[in-house]
Amino acid sequence: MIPLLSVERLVKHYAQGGAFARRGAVVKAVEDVSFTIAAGETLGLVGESGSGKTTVGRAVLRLELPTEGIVRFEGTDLATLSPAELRTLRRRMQIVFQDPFASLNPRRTVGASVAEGLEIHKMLPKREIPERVAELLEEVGLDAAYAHKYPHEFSGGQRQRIGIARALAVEPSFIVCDEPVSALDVSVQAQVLNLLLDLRDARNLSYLFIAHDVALVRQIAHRVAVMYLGTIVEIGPARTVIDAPKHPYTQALVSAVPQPDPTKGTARIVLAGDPPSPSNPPSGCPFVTRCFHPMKDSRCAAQRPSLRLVAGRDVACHYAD
Amino acid sequence: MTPLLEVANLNIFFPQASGESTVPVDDVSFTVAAGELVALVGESGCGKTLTGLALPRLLPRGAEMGARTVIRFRGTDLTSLSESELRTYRGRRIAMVFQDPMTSLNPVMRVGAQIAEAIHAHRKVSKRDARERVLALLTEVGIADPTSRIDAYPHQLSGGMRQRILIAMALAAEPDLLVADEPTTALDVTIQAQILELLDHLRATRKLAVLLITHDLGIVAGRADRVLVMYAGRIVESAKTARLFSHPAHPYTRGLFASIPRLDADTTRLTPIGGSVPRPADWPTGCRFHPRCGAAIAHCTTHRPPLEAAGPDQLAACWVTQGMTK
Amino acid sequence: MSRWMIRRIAEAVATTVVALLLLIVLLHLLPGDPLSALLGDRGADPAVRADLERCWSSHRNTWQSVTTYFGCLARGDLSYSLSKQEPVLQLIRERLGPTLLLGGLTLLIDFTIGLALGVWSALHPDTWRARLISATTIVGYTLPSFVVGMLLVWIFAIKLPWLPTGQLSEVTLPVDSGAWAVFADHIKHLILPLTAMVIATIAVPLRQQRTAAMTTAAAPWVLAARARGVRPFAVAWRHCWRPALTPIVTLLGLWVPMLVAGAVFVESVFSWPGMGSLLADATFARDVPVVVAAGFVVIVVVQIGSLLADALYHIVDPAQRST
Amino acid sequence: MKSQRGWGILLLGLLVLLAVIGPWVAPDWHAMSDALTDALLPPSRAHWFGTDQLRRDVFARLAYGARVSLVVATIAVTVAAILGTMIGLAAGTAVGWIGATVQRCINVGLALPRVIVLLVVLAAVGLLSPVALGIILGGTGWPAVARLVRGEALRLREAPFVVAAHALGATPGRVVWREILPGTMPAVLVATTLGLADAILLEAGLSFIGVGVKAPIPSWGGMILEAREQLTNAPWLLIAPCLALGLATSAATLLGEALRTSLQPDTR
Repeated sequence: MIPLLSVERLVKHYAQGGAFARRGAVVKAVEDVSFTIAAGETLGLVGESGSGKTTVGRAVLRLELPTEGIVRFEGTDLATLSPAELRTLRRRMQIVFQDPFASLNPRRTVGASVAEGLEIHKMLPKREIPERVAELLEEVGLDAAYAHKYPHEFSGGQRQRIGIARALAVEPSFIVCDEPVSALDVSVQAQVLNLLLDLRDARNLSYLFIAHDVALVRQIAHRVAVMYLGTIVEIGPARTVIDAPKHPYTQALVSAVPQPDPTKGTARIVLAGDPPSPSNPPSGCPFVTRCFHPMKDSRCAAQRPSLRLVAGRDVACHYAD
Repeated sequence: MTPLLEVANLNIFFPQASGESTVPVDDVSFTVAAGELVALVGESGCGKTLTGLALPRLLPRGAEMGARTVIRFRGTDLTSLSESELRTYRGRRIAMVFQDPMTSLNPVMRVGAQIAEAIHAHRKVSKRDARERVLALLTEVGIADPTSRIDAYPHQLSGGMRQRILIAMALAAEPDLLVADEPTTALDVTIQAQILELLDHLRATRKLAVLLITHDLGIVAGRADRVLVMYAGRIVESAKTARLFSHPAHPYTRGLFASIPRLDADTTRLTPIGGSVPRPADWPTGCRFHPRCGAAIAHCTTHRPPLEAAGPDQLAACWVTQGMTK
Repeated sequence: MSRWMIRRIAEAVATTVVALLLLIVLLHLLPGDPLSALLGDRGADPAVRADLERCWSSHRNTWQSVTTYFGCLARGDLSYSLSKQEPVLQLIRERLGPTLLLGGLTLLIDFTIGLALGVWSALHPDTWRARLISATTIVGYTLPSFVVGMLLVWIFAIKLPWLPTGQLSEVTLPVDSGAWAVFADHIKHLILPLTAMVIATIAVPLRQQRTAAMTTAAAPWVLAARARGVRPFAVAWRHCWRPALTPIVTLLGLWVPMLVAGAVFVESVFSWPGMGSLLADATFARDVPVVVAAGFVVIVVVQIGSLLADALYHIVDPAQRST
Repeated sequence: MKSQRGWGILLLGLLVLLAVIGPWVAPDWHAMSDALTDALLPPSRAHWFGTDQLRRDVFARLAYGARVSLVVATIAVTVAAILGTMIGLAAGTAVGWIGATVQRCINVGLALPRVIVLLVVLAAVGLLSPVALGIILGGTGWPAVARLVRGEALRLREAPFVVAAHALGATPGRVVWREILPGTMPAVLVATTLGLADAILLEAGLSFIGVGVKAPIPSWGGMILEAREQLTNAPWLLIAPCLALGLATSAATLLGEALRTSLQPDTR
């Protein structure tokens, strides 16, 4: 069966500075990332800032051109599409952003923002649009009358719902959720998370769910990919990976999640130092500079480990078992 | 035992031209004992940051404190002190660490000089001694290679290192109380773990009292001695940490726990609190949580619940937990 | 640093050349033939015409005219003034000094007193003094420099005849006057034009500095400094003023070109023998060779000014310095 | 801030009023009185602001000058706003070398002192009609607008709501037209209002040095130039045009500053 989305050996490098800049450092944001997402499946993409997870999300939608690699949506290589064909395909793949304040045009009404996709793809006759917008607003748990208001009249959680309604308008089958709840208050996060779950079930949606919070991803994702310095270090079923991580970085990441339970005094792994700069990554294993694995040796510094199957998930570590 | 810090009836309000004023912090009272770690937990806009700023009286322009407010530090009421007297408390007795390490450091000043400033502000020391002292502080907060970092500018350091610098700066004048306002929120999880470990270590070695202001119940667990839960400008629950996590009394506290994804959860769905956090300008009457509360009764909409015992070492401001029924 | 400097200088040279190129092309795009238009009835003298044709031509195409003029420039030949009957280079040599003196002093005052007042009013926003400063700068900003100059002349030279109305020095000053007398005479002539220039230009740096200082005064690091007990003066100096200097210096480069307009009009009011009044007079006389050459020199001076501003920016901003 | 805007609108309204009906109310602006004694009269009931050395009514010239000033400045800011917005948008939204090249052009435009370009053009073509002068002023005023628009466009280009429009399948043209351009408009409006003051000042300045509006059309700058000759014996000639100029520029500045404050996003 063809997966809904497949990403093969995705690479994204940025030149630092503008078009006329002198030859400068190259930021290696994404290095050789591959994964697939099936229809109705949610893949969680976890990593810290600078790990390249947002870049992967944008490159998958071709909002940024990959340096190398192939992104296939329903079997079609996106790179082979003309700009017009790509725009047509955009109906099928959408994005929800992190910042609920910047993700809506402050000068347009909520209704106009939600209707934008309907207009672009001429999905409905003009006079039927307001009715559809009202339905969409109600589907995400908002009052239909809000269509005439402006974004600044809403709270963060409400704005995030509006952003979701805008994405749903074009009836996509796949949505990139780029940290959709991390800017929200704790008590509101759960509301939006539940909404995304309900929509997934009702519309058989697939998500690429980008987040830095492992516990959150465990809650919503079927499978999880852990990124470090532009590469996937561990990928597999969400609970398998998070409940018993095999890559040292995943182990540290999971153990660092603050858990609201004082009785569970698990041993914390505190990594030393900062992640290296993506413009100057270490040769060999990207995690070698902070790795605490007892068997770490010169091979780790010299040779980049590739993903291999260990205990039901793929791990990029020479010594994981 | 007299507490190190005693805050009573803290009221902070912004007088408006129209005569009415918003009251982002409303009648907050608590104490911090020497060496104790008290956590002040709440969501954005609940008044927890203003409460922290009020302690060394660093409120923003336009904010005023109520006449009944008492902030007693080691027996001295800080509300009665002049600006220059306060300066001998700021940094020296009560030090602060802020949320954003990117903007809390002066970008055009070397980090060593900024730490030394905190030493010079309170002691007469020679430049050389101050530099020695700064180097020792940098070592203490875990900065590798302090001799090369002391002359760095903030932009040359990572977020985690800048937060260490801010902590070194706070420790420079040997304070008794550290007010840490969301000290790890802007940091990545693995760096957050480093900073929390550092705070634990410093507290143990220096016998430092800490008021930890945060929205994250996760970092409070297993770290704080006591927890104060704030909602809409008021303290709604206060308890020993273990008690709060095992038996949360206030519906808001319970709602918060149910909203947090946990690593050991079996279900996929969370149980959120409905509605959204109100803004200070439109805070509800009575119990301010009542519009979002599943247990609310008619009495809650009109009468403000007092903070009363709800269990051992536990206070909660809720009519329902206090035995009132429909 | 040095690599950056070389790049920046190359950029300034390129900008200057392109700017001059644009001016010359613009001249050729305008209706009419520049040479015969500017010669008018003065074109009778074949010697003058020949002198002019070295650099200006009526019968060549745009590209040839550009190369001809740039060739002249390369030889250090700025052509011949029709109205003053003098080589342009000679004129500019005489006029550059007074302009640099007036402009430089204006810049100096704007960027010392102006910045100091800006910071002061940022730190004391609700006082009557700050409001007075603010009101005065609005008046200075909105009144044209030449109006300010005229009013000054009317008050201090005509109603109260304390100061001379213009020129660089008194023609009646005895030739054998001592150095001190000559100096005092220069100062007396400088006061009114300088005052007019400062009043007309100080508002921009002052207001920008005030805005910048108000922004930094609200910065978290200022709160952090107060929280560690730093003295108010040190907070104002090290944590408000120093960081607020960076955005000001970036604006300095943009601001120098604006000074030119002030110079043209103020110098005209006071018959100050500088580049500004030279440009104004030459334009009035439609003396194109002088206007283009003087304009070119002004552009070069402005470019040098921006260059220095950028270098200064690199010095005050550590984030720039390390790249 | 409200009061600032109010004052700005009031003053500007007064000037427009002066420009529209002033020349109807006042005597003919170029009529010279026959009586030789009518030269350089101080203000009186018959001549509100006195008469000049050519025995013309100063109020009439002032009112007609307002027309000239406003026409020149309005044309100038309109031309500058349109050119600046187009060029700034191109620099801010075009990718790769095109955007970078347009940006270089803006930088050259900014480095060229506006007055120098104007003087070169005026030296070549001589005195101009108000409309032509306005167009030329506008043609030199665009770089400041373009710089602002480019900055706004660069900022907006990265804004999530613009990325969202791309993701919805909007064409690049639609994104620029519907999402980016409206976002730059407040900045353009502020720059245009402030630019009005600059244009009024420049026109007056050029007329003051005798290279602006074609004589004998009255212009405030030209009137100040004429007043300069009579400074010792008829100082009132100076007051009226200076006052008018000051009012015009402060009206535009007040309005611009008020707009800047009220249109700043996120302060609402």
